[in-house]
This record gives sequence, structure tokens and C-alpha cells, in this order.
Amino acid sequence: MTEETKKTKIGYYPGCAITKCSTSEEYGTSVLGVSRVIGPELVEIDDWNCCGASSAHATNHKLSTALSVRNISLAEKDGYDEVLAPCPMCSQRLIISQNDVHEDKKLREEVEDAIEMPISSNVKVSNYLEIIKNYSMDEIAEKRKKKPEGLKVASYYGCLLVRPPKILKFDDPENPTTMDEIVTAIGAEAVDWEFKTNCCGGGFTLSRPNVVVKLTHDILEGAADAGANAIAVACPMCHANLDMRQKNIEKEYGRRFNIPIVYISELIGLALGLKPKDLGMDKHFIDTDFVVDAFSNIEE
Amino acid sequence: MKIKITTKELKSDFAKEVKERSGIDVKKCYQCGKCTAGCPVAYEMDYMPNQIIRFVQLGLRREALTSRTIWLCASCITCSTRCPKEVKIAELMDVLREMALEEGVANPMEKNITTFHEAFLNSVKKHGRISEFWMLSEYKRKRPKTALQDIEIGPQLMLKGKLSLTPHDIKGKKSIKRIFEKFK
Amino acid sequence: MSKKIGVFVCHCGTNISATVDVEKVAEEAKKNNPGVSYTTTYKYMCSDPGQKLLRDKIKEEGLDGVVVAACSPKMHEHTFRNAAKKAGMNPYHVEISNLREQCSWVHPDKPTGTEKSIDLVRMMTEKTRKDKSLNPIKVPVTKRALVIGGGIAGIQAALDIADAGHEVIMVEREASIGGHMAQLSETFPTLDCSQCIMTPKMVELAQNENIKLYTWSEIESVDGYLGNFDVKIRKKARSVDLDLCTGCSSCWQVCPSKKIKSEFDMKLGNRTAIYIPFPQAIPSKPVIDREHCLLFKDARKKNIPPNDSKVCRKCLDVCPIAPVKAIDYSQEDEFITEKIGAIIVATGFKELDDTSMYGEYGGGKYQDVITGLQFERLASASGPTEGEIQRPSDGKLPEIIVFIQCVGSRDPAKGCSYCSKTCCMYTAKHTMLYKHKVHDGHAYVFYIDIRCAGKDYEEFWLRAVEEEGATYLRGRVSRIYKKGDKLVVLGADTLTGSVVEIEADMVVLASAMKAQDDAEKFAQKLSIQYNKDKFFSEIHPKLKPVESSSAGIFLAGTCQGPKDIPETVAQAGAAASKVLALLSADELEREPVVAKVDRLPAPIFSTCIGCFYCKRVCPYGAIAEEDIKARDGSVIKTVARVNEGLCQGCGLCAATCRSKSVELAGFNDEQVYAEINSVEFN
Amino acid sequence: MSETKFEPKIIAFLCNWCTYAGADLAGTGRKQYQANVRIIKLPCTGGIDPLFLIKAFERGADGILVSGCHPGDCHYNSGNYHARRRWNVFRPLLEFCGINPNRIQFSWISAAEGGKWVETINSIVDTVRALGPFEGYHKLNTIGPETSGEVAAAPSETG
Ligand SMILES: Cc1cc2nc3c(=O)[nH]c(=O)nc-3n(C[C@H](O)[C@H](O)[C@H](O)COP(=O)(O)OP(=O)(O)OC[C@H]3O[C@@H](n4cnc5c(N)ncnc54)[C@H](O)[C@@H]3O)c2cc1C
Ligand SMILES: Cc1cc2nc3c(=O)[nH]c(=O)nc-3n(C[C@H](O)[C@H](O)[C@H](O)COP(=O)(O)OP(=O)(O)OC[C@H]3O[C@@H](n4cnc5c(N)ncnc54)[C@H](O)[C@@H]3O)c2cc1C
Ligand code: SF4
Ligand code: SF4
Ligand code: SF4
Ligand code: SF4
Ligand code: SF4
Ligand code: SF4
Ligand code: SF4
Ligand code: SF4
Repeated sequence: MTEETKKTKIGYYPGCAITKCSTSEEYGTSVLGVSRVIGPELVEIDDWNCCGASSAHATNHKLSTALSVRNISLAEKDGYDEVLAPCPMCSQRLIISQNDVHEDKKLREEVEDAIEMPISSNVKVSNYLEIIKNYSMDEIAEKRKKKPEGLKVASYYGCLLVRPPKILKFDDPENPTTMDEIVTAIGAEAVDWEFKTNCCGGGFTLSRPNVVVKLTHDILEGAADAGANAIAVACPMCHANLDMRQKNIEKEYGRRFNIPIVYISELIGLALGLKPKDLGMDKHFIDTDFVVDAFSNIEE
Repeated sequence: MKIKITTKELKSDFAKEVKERSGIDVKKCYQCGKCTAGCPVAYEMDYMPNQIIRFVQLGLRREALTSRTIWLCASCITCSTRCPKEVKIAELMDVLREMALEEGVANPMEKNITTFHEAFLNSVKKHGRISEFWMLSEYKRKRPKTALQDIEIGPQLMLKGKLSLTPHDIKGKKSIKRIFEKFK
Repeated sequence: MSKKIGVFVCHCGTNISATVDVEKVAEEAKKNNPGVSYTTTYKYMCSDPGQKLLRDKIKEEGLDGVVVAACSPKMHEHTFRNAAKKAGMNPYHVEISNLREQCSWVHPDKPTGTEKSIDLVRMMTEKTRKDKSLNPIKVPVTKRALVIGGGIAGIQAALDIADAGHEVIMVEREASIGGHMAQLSETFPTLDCSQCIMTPKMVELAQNENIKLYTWSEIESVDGYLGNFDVKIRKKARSVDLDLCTGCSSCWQVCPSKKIKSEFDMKLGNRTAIYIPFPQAIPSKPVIDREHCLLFKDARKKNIPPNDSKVCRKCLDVCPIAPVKAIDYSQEDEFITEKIGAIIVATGFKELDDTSMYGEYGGGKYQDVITGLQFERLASASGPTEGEIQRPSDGKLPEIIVFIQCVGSRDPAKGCSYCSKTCCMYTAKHTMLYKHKVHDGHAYVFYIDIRCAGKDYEEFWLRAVEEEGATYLRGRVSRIYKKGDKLVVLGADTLTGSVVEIEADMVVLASAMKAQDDAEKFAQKLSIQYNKDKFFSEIHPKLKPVESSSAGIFLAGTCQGPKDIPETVAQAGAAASKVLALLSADELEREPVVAKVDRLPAPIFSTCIGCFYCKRVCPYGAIAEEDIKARDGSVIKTVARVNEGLCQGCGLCAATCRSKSVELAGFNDEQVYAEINSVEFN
Repeated sequence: MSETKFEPKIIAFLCNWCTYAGADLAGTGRKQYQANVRIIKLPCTGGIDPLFLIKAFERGADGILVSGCHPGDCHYNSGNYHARRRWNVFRPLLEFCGINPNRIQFSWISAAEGGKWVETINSIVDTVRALGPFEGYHKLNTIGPETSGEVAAAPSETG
């Protein structure tokens, strides 16, 4: 399937958090870096806008729907039938909104009027794990250059990738395994643990840091006690909360975790032999040297 | 709390209104408490998620809309995912928040949260995308008490080149403005 | 001569008269209809005086047709036909207009309901006008009952029938009878040991000369009808000759294949490949599990007849029976046909043992999260731990145990909306058994509602709380996860409005009672109905609780819906008494609703053209070909003939016949057209 | 019913075991529905002669419902299956006669589905009401069997 894969062009919706000079830019950088090696080709959707994230859906359903759906209509206009939104907040919002307008004719009409574009229901919105699983698993096996040593990874999915399951239709909401499969594919050990889909406090980073500190503490503890020495994520919010809050946690709970939190795209990139710096490994709060060093053995 | 039932009182259309706006039928909830049991933020809430549903079932509008719970809900959708009666509790929280804002009764104790949403949306409205720096500034300006909180994180972000001062405006700003105007 | 028809309109108290103007209905029935010579209304037609009124008026007014406008014919058609018969009228001239279920209960507007009622009465009046006298068909009865399923329901029913002096065939698909009750430790509400009350019954059944027992057997097909069923039984290959085997136990003691998860112990214990399911099994003779037996595995791999395999053969070697061994690897399935008069279905339930749909409870991957029946085996003195409550992972006594009620029940999101009715009680029982065995332990129960509505039941669960100290928490559990060797249970107590987190050693899921996996297929085999949850349906929940929709087939026990042992036994007794009533007669009367192919005088003989389309569609093979012969024996024509004994009166043949040569008594074309024509169209 | 508003009349041919019992259940459950239906009970939908339906139209019915047991649930094993097959043959004939096929509905309603009975009735009544009165019946006179439309009012008919 390799030749085919490379030709597959997928609309790329980065969303605000992972574009250059944003809080999670290393996610975007590594996703794009990896795709250049193993496909599929990602092309940014022209003039995309913010999906409104939790602030929109929490306070104004229609606004949230219109902001999200506008991007899908743009993608359709650009001729894509599949869009990758690496940020799960974005992919979840896009899919739910697409579903809502599909189910509610009146809402659909109102939204079409607001965005001044017809709404397509043909564009499939995918998260990053789906894209890798559907297009690039063989490629990873083929182009893997480095094999990590002693790397025990807890895959953390968070809420947004798997819920609501009936609408997102991605993996098992209680015990998803897609990211674990990818972790195994790059030669690291996938740790079985219990907090894969626990909530990290999401958007409360600023407004309710105390909540975030408690929830991330429980997650870090779960990973550490299961023997993980790194946590893989596919979500900028999860990353921010787990990466930036470890100091506060230490203050609050007296336990120092110092677990590097890495994007799954970064791990793939390291396995493919990409330069740590090009993957943004230096942009983390918790030092990632341990992870980078694990990938020093060249395969075969 | 006392709930008074007479023919005059409690002829509330609250549950009906919620259903019309969201399609959620709270009558289906049999108060098993599973939503509460799995809610990661329940420990911080003034009422448990199942109690919020109970309020709606009984037509206790004020109690539901002025609760802190609706703001503390992190939209993790754990509750809806596991509800045996398939009541969409997380989505119900969205509607209640929306109604609370419309009626101006959002609980002042959770002003941090409402202000954050405001600042966030203002940024989207203005630029079409989030400008994290300016969004943060607005939030901190409006919630001065939070100014010192996380004081060390901002500069670190800057240092790592992760906080840009120049907002990125999209071309279709007019289109975004239209959306905001339509759905005020 | 036109029929003299009487119309009797029932008020049903006010059930009908509140929303139907019964007087007007009676009046209209007469209007423009000189055939109707008498009309009246009455408060309760089905009451004694109501029936007397009917009888009296038939005689006084010389009626030869009757329409009772009352409730559904399913309720009282029989009542009124009987009454008419007593008054000397052929009962098939009585028709029912269903005013209650079809008008008064569903149309609240009185004028509307009244108008429709007038229509319904006219339709039936016109049908009655075309009714012909019919005489019941007499069929002989085979005085032998079949009981399918050997749980407590089947055992009780079989014993009741056999004790009354009739032959019973019992078919049980497992290697032993006993069903679920044999697996239980002690039973609510009295806490007597299940084995102690069950084993004597099983032995009694085995020794009863009127009962023929087929274990390791299944029903292949059921043909025929009430009083005259032909039942084909498949005796699955047991690999052991039941007549020769003495149950000496040598074989299963030597069998090297020892690590097979025992179904009887709910996979908590092991068994051998040749085995009896449990020590008190009836018959106490083994069966070879061909999937796991080394010899059969070898034969399958090499694709040779089992007898040619040289692998193992230990059981055969050790079997002391001579000169022919009791073990026979070459045995094959055997088929037996039995003639049967009436059938009791007692195929029981299945515990929801696959909890993989509960991902939030670990999806079946935690060893120490067990089901209710598994707990029964742990608590049973004859179970894999000899009655010690040890947790499966490491054998530790659980200091904190959590019970979760309504797992798989009352959970429409997981596909099951009903209440399993027994789990509130058995969970209370489990907490007691646990406290009796682990004195310092503590039991927590998460529940939504407590449903303990039987005699002494409320007292029973309160004993669990007040005397045994179980802590009941009102809320469903949202999540179970592992933390070290503990299980963290996240639940709620909605009474205090709080989240409850318990670090438990073991969790017991009170899992649902479900219909058997093959219930749907099985029901189709017997032509009985089932509900949305695949439990078999009774005809009427209150008045015909043990009758299935097929005449002569009765239901007993949990195959009809969740119930406990007292209720199961009561229902089994009721089913047995219905069967006994049937078997007590030499002949049965059957409704004469059967098809008939016309016969005419020569030279036509019959309008039947001999196409036999009817024969092809008849689901009961009731249509035969008959030669009409001349005096000299030469065949003039071959026509269809209906065997009244086999015909069930579906009318397929009549609808299929192009030459209109078959008609269905009671529903012939004239009658149906009369109904159609009588509707008042605007 | 008032002269001004069109109220369709619908004839329902039901099997005794499933749908008739389902309609009874709707009654027992006091579920209200529209009063436009007149039920004719037969042992099985497989015993319905297509000419019954033609006759009903000819007499002035505006719509027809045929309803029996779910596939696999037929009291007579396969009756409903035959009914379905017969319907497949019959459908083109209906259209040939100029009858809008929406005037006939086939459904499966079990004895447990009182609610479905109510929904089905309300839906067919609404559908047929929207279609308006059926006025093509006089054209059918040549097709139906030889029973005069006057039978109902002809009491002298012998029994
Ligand atoms: C955990 C648990 C604890 C319980 N504790 C109690 C208690 O303490 N007290 C109490 O009163 N009740 C209790 N019950 C309920 C009790 O188990 C049931 O009421 C009783 O066992 C029902 O008996 P049955 O004969 O209807 O069904 P079953 O016991 O299920 O028997 C059915 C039999 O039919 C056989 N069979 C099935 N299909 C076929 C077929 N197609 N052909 C031939 N044979 C077939 C089966 O192999 C089985 O032998 C408990 C139930 C559970 C799950
Ligand atoms: C308010 C209420 C509502 C109910 N609603 C329902 C319902 O909707 N559905 C349902 O299924 N059940 C319902 N029930 C339950 C139902 O009424 C009973 O299950 C049923 O009536 C019991 O019938 P029985 O024959 O056992 O007793 P009973 O109806 O009490 O009959 C006993 C008979 O024995 C006679 N008798 C008593 N002592 C003697 C004696 N020494 N000698 C001779 N005769 C004697 C009495 O006069 C009486 O006629 C309801 C009960 C109540 C109280
Ligand atoms: S889980 Fe569902 S049914 Fe249970 S209390 Fe919450 S909303 Fe109600
Ligand atoms: S969506 Fe809100 S209420 Fe529901 S579990 Fe998550 S935080 Fe709690
Ligand atoms: S005959 Fe039927 S309608 Fe009349 S009183 Fe009896 S139950 Fe009621
Ligand atoms: S060894 Fe032979 S006689 Fe003994 S139980 Fe086994 S088969 Fe029966
Ligand atoms: S042949 Fe061997 S493995 Fe098979 S049942 Fe006999 S003793 Fe057991
Ligand atoms: S009996 Fe009790 S535990 Fe069982 S389903 Fe019903 S309410 Fe739940
Ligand atoms: S279908 Fe009619 S004509 Fe044909 S064989 Fe049967 S009875 Fe005779
Ligand atoms: S009515 Fe006809 S088709 Fe039906 S069982 Fe009788 S003979 Fe067979």
C-alpha cells in the first residue's frame, strides 16, 4: 500500500494550539515532520478558523457548531474527503458538530446561513491515531531506524479521543489500544495501566488549576506505579496539563514524578531517526533527554 | 432545601424547555448515580451531577442554573458514556450553562471559569483564531486575583518560543464576525 | 329463512359504558336490520347473571345467532360460546365484537367510540348471519408427557406428573440434571443448603419408574399437535454406554487431561476430559468432552476415526467392565422419536457471565471481579474452595468485599432493560454467607433500589443490614480499577450526595438472568412465542401464566422470565397440573377451525383441479392427495383432501387455491366478505 | 364524523396470534389512537386472499393494513412468509388497478407491541388522510368477486 499511501492527500487542520509559536507547537512540528517520511501527505486547509474549543460549546451551542462546521466546509471546498485534526479537542468538536447538523435540519439551515456555505456530510474528520493506524503502520515498520531501549510508555488518551463513543466511533472508550499498538510498533514497551481515559481537567488549566493538579496527579501516579517511565499523548491539553503541572503536584502531594510527557508523533519521529530538535523535544517543561537517549541504538 | 408543591407552584416548564433546546429527556434518568460516581470533578461540585438532573426533573430552575456544578463540569463526557439510560448529562450541562448565561444567573463563585470562556471567545471573534498571549492578558486583567498564579509558566513559555505576541488574523475575519453576530 | 340474531352489549362496569354509548349501540344494532330480533345491554355479561341472561334469551327469543359486544374474544369468546351451547345452540353461531380493547379503552371521545362500536357490531352481525354449525373435532391423546430441561422446574414438573401415574420423558442437554439450583450454595429466604434439598429430588426422579431420562440429549424437532406430538430427540454421543457403566469413577481419576475449566464451577475449578459435572450428578456416569480429550484431539488432527487413535486410551484401559468396556470412542449421535401428548418447556436461564461489555468494570479482565454464580461456587461446601471465600487471584480471604447490583439488568444502554428479580435477594444472601465465613470482613453493596417483595423477603435483606452489618450504598458503580492487589471501586451514595471510593479485595457483580443463547431458535422449533428479551411468552400474564401460545405446550421456570426457586416450583406445579388435566381425558376436543376441500356430486366430484399448490404451502403437511375412483377402480381424478387431525387452521391453503375449492371453517370467504361489506363507508 | 373534514376508513386484516393480540395490548395499556380502523381477524395473514383487499377497496375503504407476526414468529411457522410472497405478486396488480400502493401497508406487530400498533395505526391514518378519499373503487367493480355492495343492507340474505 506504500505507493498509494504517499499519494493520499489529506486536509490538515492544525487548530490554534499546535501552530508555530503556540503552546503546543512541537506537536504540530512533529506531526508534519513524520508525515513527510511516512505519509500521508498533509495539506493545510486554507484560512481555517478556531473551532471555539470548550469555551464555545460550553456556553453557546450554535456558535460552537458554526465555528467548527465552517472548517469542514472549507475542506470540502478544497476537495478533501478526509481531514486530520491532530488536536482531539478540534477533532471531537468537528465531528460532534458535523453530527449535530446532520441530525437537526433546522440547525443545519441556520448554520449554513451563518457560514454562507453549504454543509457537506461527506468529509471524514480523523484524529492523529486513526491516521497513523489507517495509513502508516506498514511504513513505520519499514522505515524504522532506531530501536528504543528501556522505554516503558503509558499511552494516555484522555477524554476527547474516545468520548462520546457513539459519535466518534473510535476505539474502546474504557480501554483503547490504538496508541499502544503504535508504541509497540516503534519498538517501545506499552505499559498496561488503568488511567488511559481519565480526565486531566482539560480546559481548567487557568481557571481552576487546583482541579487540574489533582487529576493530573492521579494520572501520573497511575502511570508511575504501573512502571512507565514516559507517557505518550496525542492531545495538546493533556500534554500541557501533565507536562507543566508536575512542579505544582510535587508541592501539593510531595511526590516528584519527573516523567517526560511526549507526543506520540515525537516518538514515531525519533524511531524514524528524525532529529530531536526538529521534533521540538527541547520545548518541553519536563526534560526529555531520557527519551531521546533511549533511541540511540540504530536498528540492525 | 424545601420543595413546595401546590397547583400553582411547580408547574414548571423547565424540563420541557431543556428538552426542546437539546433533545435531552431528563425523565429517562432513574437516579442511579452512576454519573456522579464517575465524575472526576464531583468532589469540587456543590451538587452532584445526578442532583442537577433531579433539579431539572422537578423543575427547580434556580437551583440548577445558579449551581457551581454546571461550571465545574469539565465536559469529559464520562457520565454520558456510562449512563445506563443514555441520558446525555455532559450535553445537559452545556445547555444549563447556556441558559444560566442568558438569564444572567451564572454563579459568581465560578467567575474565573466564565471569564476564561469570555476571553477565549473574544480572541476568536477578533482574529478568527486564538492569540494565546492576548487571551491570557485579557483573562488576567479581568481576574486580577489570578495574576500571580502560574507566574513562572508564562515566561518559560516565552523562552521556549511558545507564546507569540503577534496575533494571527485569518483572511475570512468577516465571516467569523458574521457567525458571532448570528449566534450572539 | 333469515337467522334470528340477538345482540348483547356489555357495559363492563364502566369500562365500556364510560366512553361508548352502549344503549345507542344496542339500538342501532336493531335499526335497519330486521335480522336482529333482540338486543339488550348488561352491566357484566361474563358474570353468572350475564351468562344466564344469554342462555334465557336464546331460549325465550328462539335465537339462532348471537353477537356479544364486550371485551376481546381472547377473554370471553369461549365463555359465551359455552353459554350458548348450554342453551342448546351450536356455539359457532356466537361472535364477539371487541368494544373494550378496540374502542372504549383506546378512544376517549364518546361519539367517536360509539360510532366505531356500531360498526363493529354490524360487522359481527353480518358475519354471524353466515356462520355455520361446526362440531368439535375429537382427537385421541397420547398419555405421555415430555419435559424439556432438568433444572428444578423440570424436575418438579416431571415428578408431579409421574406421581399422578403418567409416563414422562425428560430431555436434558447437559450430562446431568440439576440446572442452576445444583450450583447454589445456600438458598434464600431460609438459607438451607441447596444440595440438601435438591439432591433427594434428583434421586427421586432417577428412580421413578414412570420417568425416562435422556441426558446429554436435545430436541431435534417437534411435529404434530396437542395430544399427538412426534418428538425427535438427538442423543448426543456420550462415548460412554450408560447401560454398562457403573459410575465407578476409575476413568475420570486417571484421565491426564485435568486442566479443563469446569462449567459447573463457573470456571473457578478444573475438571478432566472424561467427567461427571459434579459429585452428585444424575446419572452419575461420565461423558467424554471430545473437544479436550487427547485421543479425540489426535484423531481430529490426523483425520482418522477416533477408535484408530493410539493416543492415551487411559480411560478405556482402566474401565473394569468386561467383556465389553463401557467406554466407546466410536459412539455417534442417535435419534429417537417419541409420541407425546403434552410438553413442558423448562429450559431455564443463563447467567450473564460475559461481562466484557462492562469495560468500566474491567471488561472481564480482573480475576477478582466475579459474578453471582461464581460467588455461589466459592461459598458452596462442595465448590472449588470447599466453601472458603478465597479470591481467585491469590486465594486470600477478602477483607473488604463489594457487591454491585443490577449488572446487566436495568441497563438499557447495555441492551437489557428488565429487572432480574432475584439479585437483590441473592446479594443480601451473599453478604450473609460472606459474614458467616469471614467474620472480620466487611461487605458493601451498591444498589439502585431494593426489590425484595416476597414472603419474608424484606425481613431477609434487613437481616443482612441489621444483624450481619452489610453496608448498603445507594448508587451505581461507575468504575473499577486495579491498584496494586486492590480493586478500587468508584461508586456513589446518592443519599448523602457523595462519591464513594472503596479499596476492595474482591468485587461480586450481581449479573443478570438472561434467556438462553439459543432461546429464539428453540422457540421457533416449538412454534412458541417469546418477548423482546427472548423469554418465552405465556398467553396471559395473569390468567394463563403457564400456557404457551401453542396448544399443548406449557412453560415452567425461568425460561419464561427471571424468578426464584419458590416461584419456579409453584409454576412447575401449575404446568404439571395443566398437563395432567390434558392427559386425564382419552380424547380431546379441538376447535373445528380446519380447512376442507369441497366434494360435489358426480360428475364434478370436486372443483379441485389437483394443482396441489395447497399441499405445497401447508405448514403441517395436512393435505393429502386423494384419488376419486370410478366403480371399476379406475381413477377419475386426483384431488386434495385435508387431514383434520393435522390441520391447524391457518387458512394458507384457502388463500392459495385458485379454484376456490378449499375453505376454512369459521373464516370462509362468505364470512369475511360479509364483514367487509358491512363496514359503513362514507 | 363531520362532513367537512375527511376521515378515512381503513380496514385492517390481522392475524389472531400476534397483531390482534398486540391491538388488544394497546387497549389493555389504554394507549389512545385514531378511531378510523375496522379490524377483521383471521387466523393468519397467510390466509388472506388478495381479493379480500380488492373487495375492501371496492366497497369504499380508503386504506388497508395487513399485519401479522414477525418473521420467524408465525404461529403456523411460515404463514407470514407466504403472505409476504403473495403480496409481492399482488403489488403490481394493485398498481395496475390504479391504487396508490401507499394505501396499503404491511407490518409485523407482535403480541408484545401495543405501542407499535398505535404508531402504525396513527401513521397509516395520517398517510391515507393526506392521500384523500379513495375514489377509484367504482373502477374495481369488474375485478372483485361477485358480491354486491348492497349485501350489508340486504337482511333477506339467507344464512
Ligand atoms: C447467583 C444466583 C443465586 C441464586 N440464589 C437463589 C436462592 O438463594 N434462592 C432462590 O430461590 N433462587 C435463587 N436463584 C434463582 C434460581 O437459580 C432459579 O430460580 C432456578 O435455578 C431456576 O430453575 P429453572 O429450572 O427454571 O432453570 P435452570 O436451573 O436454568 O434449569 C434449566 C435446565 O434446562 C436445561 N436446558 C436448557 N436448554 C435446554 C434445551 N434446549 N434442551 C434440553 N435441556 C435444556 C439446562 O441445562 C438446565 O439443566 C439464584 C440465581 C442466581 C443466578
Ligand atoms: C388495592 C389493590 C390493588 C390491586 N391491583 C392489582 C392489579 O392491578 N393487578 C394484579 O395482578 N393484582 C392486583 N392486586 C392483587 C390482587 O387483588 C390479588 O392478587 C388477588 O385478588 C388475590 O386473589 P385471591 O383469590 O388469592 O384472594 P381474594 O381475592 O382475597 O379471595 C379470597 C376469597 O375467599 C373468601 N374467603 C375468605 N375466607 C374464607 C373462609 N374462611 N371460607 C370461605 N371463603 C373465604 C373471600 O371472601 C374471598 O372471596 C391488588 C390488590 C390491592 C389490595
Ligand atoms: S447515570 Fe444516567 S440514569 Fe444514572 S443518575 Fe446519572 S443520568 Fe440518571
Ligand atoms: S462531563 Fe462533566 S458532569 Fe460529566 S463526568 Fe465529566 S465533568 Fe462530570
Ligand atoms: S364480558 Fe368482557 S367486557 Fe363484559 S364485563 Fe366481562 S370482561 Fe367486561
Ligand atoms: S471406568 Fe467405566 S464403569 Fe467406571 S465410570 Fe468410567 S466408564 Fe463407567
Ligand atoms: S482418552 Fe485419555 S484424555 Fe481422553 S478422556 Fe480418556 S483418559 Fe481422558
Ligand atoms: S432484583 Fe434487584 S439487583 Fe436484580 S435487577 Fe432487580 S433491582 Fe437490580
Ligand atoms: S390448491 Fe385448490 S385446486 Fe389446487 S389442489 Fe389444492 S384444493 Fe385443489
Ligand atoms: S388450513 Fe390448510 S394450510 Fe393451514 S394447516 Fe389446515 S390444511 Fe394446512
